[in-house]
Amino acid sequence: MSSEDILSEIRRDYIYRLVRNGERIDGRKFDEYREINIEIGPIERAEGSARVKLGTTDVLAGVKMQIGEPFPDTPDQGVIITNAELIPLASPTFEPGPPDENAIELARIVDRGIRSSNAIDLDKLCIDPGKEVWMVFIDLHILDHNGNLVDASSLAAIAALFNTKIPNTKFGIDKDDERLAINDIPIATTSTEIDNNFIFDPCLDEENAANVALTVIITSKGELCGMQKSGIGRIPVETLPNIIDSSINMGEKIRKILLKALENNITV
Amino acid sequence: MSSEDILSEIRRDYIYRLVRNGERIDGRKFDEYREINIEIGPIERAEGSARVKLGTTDVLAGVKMQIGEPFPDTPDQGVIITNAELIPLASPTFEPGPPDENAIELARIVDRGIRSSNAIDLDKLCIDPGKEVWMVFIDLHILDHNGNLVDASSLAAIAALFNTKIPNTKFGIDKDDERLAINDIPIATTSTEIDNNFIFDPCLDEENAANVALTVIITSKGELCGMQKSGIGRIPVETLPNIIDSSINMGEKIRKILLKALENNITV
Amino acid sequence: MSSEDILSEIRRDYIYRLVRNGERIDGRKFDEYREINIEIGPIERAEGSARVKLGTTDVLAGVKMQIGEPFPDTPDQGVIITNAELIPLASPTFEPGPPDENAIELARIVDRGIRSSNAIDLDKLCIDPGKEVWMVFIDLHILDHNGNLVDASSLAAIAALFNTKIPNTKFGIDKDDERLAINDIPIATTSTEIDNNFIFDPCLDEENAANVALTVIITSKGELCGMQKSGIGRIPVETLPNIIDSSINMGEKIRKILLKALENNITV
Amino acid sequence: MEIDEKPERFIVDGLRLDGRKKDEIRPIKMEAGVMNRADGSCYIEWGNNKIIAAVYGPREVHPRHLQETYRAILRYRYNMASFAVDERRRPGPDRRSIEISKVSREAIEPVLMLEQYPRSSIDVFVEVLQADAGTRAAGITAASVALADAGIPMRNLVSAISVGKVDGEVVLDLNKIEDNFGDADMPVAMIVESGEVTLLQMDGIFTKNEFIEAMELAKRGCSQIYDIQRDCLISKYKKLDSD
Amino acid sequence: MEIDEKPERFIVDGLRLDGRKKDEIRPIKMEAGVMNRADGSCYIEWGNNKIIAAVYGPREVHPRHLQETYRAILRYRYNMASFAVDERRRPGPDRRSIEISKVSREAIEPVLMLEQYPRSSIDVFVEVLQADAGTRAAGITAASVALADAGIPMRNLVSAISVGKVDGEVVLDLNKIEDNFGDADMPVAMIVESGEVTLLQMDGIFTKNEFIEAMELAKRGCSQIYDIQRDCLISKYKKLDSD
Amino acid sequence: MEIDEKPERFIVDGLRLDGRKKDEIRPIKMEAGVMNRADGSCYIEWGNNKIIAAVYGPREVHPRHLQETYRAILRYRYNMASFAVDERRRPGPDRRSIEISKVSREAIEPVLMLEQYPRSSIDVFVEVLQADAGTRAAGITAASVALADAGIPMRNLVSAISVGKVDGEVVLDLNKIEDNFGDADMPVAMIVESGEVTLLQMDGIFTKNEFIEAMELAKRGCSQIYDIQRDCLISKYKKLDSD
Repeated sequence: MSSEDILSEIRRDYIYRLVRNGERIDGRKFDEYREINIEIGPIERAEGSARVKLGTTDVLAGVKMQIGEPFPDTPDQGVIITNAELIPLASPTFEPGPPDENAIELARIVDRGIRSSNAIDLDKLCIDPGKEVWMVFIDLHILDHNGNLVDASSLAAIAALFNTKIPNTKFGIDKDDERLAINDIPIATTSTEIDNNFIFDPCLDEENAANVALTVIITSKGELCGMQKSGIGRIPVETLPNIIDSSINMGEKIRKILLKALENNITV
Repeated sequence: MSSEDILSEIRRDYIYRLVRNGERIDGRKFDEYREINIEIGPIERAEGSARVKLGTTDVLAGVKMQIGEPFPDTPDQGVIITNAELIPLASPTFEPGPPDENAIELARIVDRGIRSSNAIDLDKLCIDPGKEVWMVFIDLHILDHNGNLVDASSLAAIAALFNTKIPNTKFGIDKDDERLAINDIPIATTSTEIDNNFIFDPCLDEENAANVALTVIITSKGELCGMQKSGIGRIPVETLPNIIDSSINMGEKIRKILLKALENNITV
Repeated sequence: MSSEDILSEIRRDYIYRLVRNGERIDGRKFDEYREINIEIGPIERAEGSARVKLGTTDVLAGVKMQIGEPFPDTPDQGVIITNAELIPLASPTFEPGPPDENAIELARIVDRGIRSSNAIDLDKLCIDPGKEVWMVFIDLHILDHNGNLVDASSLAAIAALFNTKIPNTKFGIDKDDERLAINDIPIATTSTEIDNNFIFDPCLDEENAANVALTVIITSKGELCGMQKSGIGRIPVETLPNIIDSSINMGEKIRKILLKALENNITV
Repeated sequence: MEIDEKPERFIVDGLRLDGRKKDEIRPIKMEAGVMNRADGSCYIEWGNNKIIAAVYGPREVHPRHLQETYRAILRYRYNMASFAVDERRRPGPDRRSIEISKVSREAIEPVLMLEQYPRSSIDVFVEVLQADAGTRAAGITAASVALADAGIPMRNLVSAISVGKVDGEVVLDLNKIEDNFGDADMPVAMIVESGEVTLLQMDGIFTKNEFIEAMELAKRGCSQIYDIQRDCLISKYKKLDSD
Repeated sequence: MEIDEKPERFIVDGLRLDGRKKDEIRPIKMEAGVMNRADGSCYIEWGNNKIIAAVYGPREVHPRHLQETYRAILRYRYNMASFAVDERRRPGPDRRSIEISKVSREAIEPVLMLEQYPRSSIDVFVEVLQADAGTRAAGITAASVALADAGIPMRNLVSAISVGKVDGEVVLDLNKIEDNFGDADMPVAMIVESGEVTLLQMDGIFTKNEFIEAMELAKRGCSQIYDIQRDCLISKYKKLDSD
Repeated sequence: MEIDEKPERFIVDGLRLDGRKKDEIRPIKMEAGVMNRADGSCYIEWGNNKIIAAVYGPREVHPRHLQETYRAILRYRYNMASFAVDERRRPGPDRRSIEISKVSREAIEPVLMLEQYPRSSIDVFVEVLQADAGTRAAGITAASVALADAGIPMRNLVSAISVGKVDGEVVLDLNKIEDNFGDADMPVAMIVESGEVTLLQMDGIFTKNEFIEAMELAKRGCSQIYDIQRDCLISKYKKLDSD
């Protein structure tokens, strides 16, 4: 075992001991998030953008729109493409190259929440049925990875969409630029299992100490619009209802934080 | 030398000794094929399909058709694209990834037989000259590799083409779906050199023991419509006429087996 | 240190000692080029071609033209695409595979000279504004690498362009094939720093011994139309004017050699 | 191109369009030990899904730097033949199959005793030859049997199935049209004995109560799948005995 | 798509279209130590450029065969976010970013004491979050500060800026429209103290005299950039002290 | 785009369209030792084919895991310049060149004494600068000379040529239009001395008798090629002597 492995073993034991006593390394409660910081529209050149910090986890979401062809089976709907880049700037464990399975899983979970909740009204993104529709590219640029990328990325994505203006004029469409219509605010809430407890918004050390994470995405109405178990652990069926209760609760709180950030942004 | 190499050396010697006595490890004659098993149409979702077993060698061919643009130099002809996947399920020596030189060679030999024999009437696959033609994708999925993939794949390909229906209705062409017209039945026959004898339908051990293989593809009329020498061995010129005689003979026999399988399939 | 490293260290010392005495390994002056050999049009099948030898450095440039779409921001201009292949035939240090950073840098420097000098009149390459323009592919095939690929490649590229005929008839355009109009003859001149001296047209040993190279590209009017510092060395600002004077001087001489080669070619 | 359309109703008179009840699974055929070269294998037909799972290992790891000192690594490759779906897909992994491979590996790994084979690999290959809905659950189910067939030490089998929602009702084992046009899809893998979930994904919309109902249905479904897996392995061994 | 057009004139009454004088640089904000995971970092806003540079190392080299026995290797990755420019770019390196990464690495390497860390690597990552003109110069400038912030031994800072020509006149620090439609662009990196150039590229047309004038301007520009870099590092250390 | 068309007849009054007889080869120029860096090389002009073959080795194998303990490995890369054919081809290997590289390697390997250089590699690079028909045969022919020029121990030279069928008649050394529109094409490589075939491919249609006739023609063709190869090597050594 390398000295690094031993250190991480000690750290792991410490985290487990704390959790057994109802505590966490940074003093949070089991269902408490780190400080959430949402910056709306930092990238003026994008159609929409938002930067979200969960503690020191730092994600920048940019939205670009282009005109393209619809899929043959949905000729009158716009297209969403979600992509995540785990750039090596964000963590010593990220390597340059095409997205690996973790980046792909991350992008697909974020995508699932937006799609299942119908957050974007795809019908309104049709320009010429069967021929031209808006393509909405949601690009997640992970800047600093200190745990719980899923919740930070999901939040950055929906915040960026709220900030998005359809670039009609840039593409020669005879209409003013207009806000992208947003129907719902899906919020991803991720918890991780340590000593049979599910603790929310794990920081990186907690994430590494745990074997399994569960993401539950919550609509504005408090419904589930996406789930993903990740990691090699097992989840007892009977624990699921409690996790979901907490997720619904957390989703509500985070949504309020987002709405406040959007409000502040508009008034400024 | 690893113990595995030694074992294979012993195995090789054994095969050579047998052949010197006119025998083969599984008791076959030099120009005898393993049991040929042809299942027509196992993949209902494909336009055509066939699964061929040569002993335990197991190949699944699927045919899909799409509408695409013709090549500029043949504006009124359909397009054939043949692809082979040596998926790692089929052999411990196959690795995931894009087709390597063996997969490419395999696909190109199969393709050569179909193309040179004019098995498919490409003129009939033109929809709108210069603009729209049928593209026939022949995909070879190797499931179990126990030697002589070339003959098994070639047989699976032509069997699948026989089973193919042009999906007119699916692509909005105002015609009933119709059988793909097949003009010829090219049969690939491969033999491998062991101790100056050419033995047909080599099993994997024989294939590994030999240095050189020769594939001869035979049309329904008994002509040659494709050849490929494969492997680092040398073939004395004077042995070629005999090999070709055997190939013509074998081609005839295998073609009958295929026709019988097709007949059984139709009556069912 | 490997014996090869030691050898190259000794070689390096030798080169430095020579330069300190105002000499070079092959007896040239600091601003003297190796023998320049230009063959015009060796590849009849290309629209234009030229093969340039700088001593034993050997580069073949081929120009092919195709009809394609213009870029959206220059709807009435043709397109230049420059590509360099450092094929493993040319040097034991070149490996097969997609262009690496050295091949990309080389292609981009050559491209820069042609583009900045407006050597090709892109406006004349428009066929149907916004829809069809000529695409000029300049492909650099490095055959023997003995130093100073930049100057050899740049010279081969412009020589090949001079030799280029627009293939109107081949693409069904109702005009005779005609010479590509060339407005300028940019000449790249590269020098490399050894012991604070900048020596031109470095051979491979000199290139390896030096830390930094500077390419200055010179138009027919004696202006600068491209520069590139390459390598990890530093260049004192005050040395630049002298280098540029030499480059302007060298550019003039090389341009004459090219013009002579073109003249000889036409009279033949 | 003609596209299947969303039916007006998915459930008529308590029966689904293919005649099943809401908690009924599609017909399943499963056979172990079907491949010659692989160390273990399983062929499954589940509805119109046709899938082969094969296992190689424990074996030496290539490339070597992937080796782990104290345990075997598990690799899982979910792949679809290019002719398995209506529109030909380009061969090779896409984003969907990469995600499925990851979550399937994580669904299987909990039951394997990887610490018994340090420095080696266990490789699971799942080939979807024809795809109906529910291929990842069918793949995991078959992979689990193929691992047992290969004699890889396992604490338990993993059984998987999908539950979903159509016409506002929770149903078991979605077929293709229910999957394409339904309101929710939730693939679940479980260790039936312990009631532990090893795969859980969901898209579409569930209320909390629907989720609980769906999970209950999934549990019962997995239990049926488990019985089929066990029978398949028993008949394999019986066949071996009688050979 | 609407395309920005070349303005009739770039300089009116001695002032550029954004109100700057010919030798005036755009507003710059620079902050060191902004990232948590990286060993050193710097965020820079330069005009409308928004760029993060981060440094990891000295650290072990992967893959191992890239190790050098007597020195550290320097790697430099210039990357642009897909949303950084007007038209979305596909993620991943293109030919332009590969060339910029190479010349930027060669611009930084002369000041690093790589021989102090045999067998290790120092990795510089420059992420362009929003691109105006001059991203490579801004990236090198920020990378230099990030390296200092990481405590990598350096002989000096490297400072970079672009000079160019518009309306036939040599100007400092091109903005986007000047870069797109101007007559020449020349990014320069320097060690200000020694007056040595570590990056020099040029496209467009310069006479020799214009080049000399441009180089003079670049020198003065780099000197200003150097002051901003130094101030940024000082305020970082002050902040550390006061914490 | 204008496309060459199939001529009405390929053979008129016993002569082919380029004036050759049925068993006549195109003009060939061959020169060994033409490259400076490579250990051995050969430039060939064969009809309008222009091809360089170069050899490096025996040399250390990279990457190391490709090494073989008891013999050298042979690598063979057939590549076509993007401007070598009428329509520009994208640089890099395609399926055709990968197959040609494989069968060409297998055509050359039988004459090499690879066991003399364990753990090393011999690398053959064939660059088609301009392509007429018969590039693989010309490449093998040139590669064989380049290997001899590099001093690689060989049991024999390999000589190659293509035979085919036009207007129902078997002809030697197809040119481009015969290759594109003819009835059959069969590239053959041989060890002339022993009468052994080391490359044999065929497409199109041959009866058995036509095949036998074609093979006879190929033998005679290879024999002529062999003489040219030998002369080329002799004049190389003569030149060395006289230098």
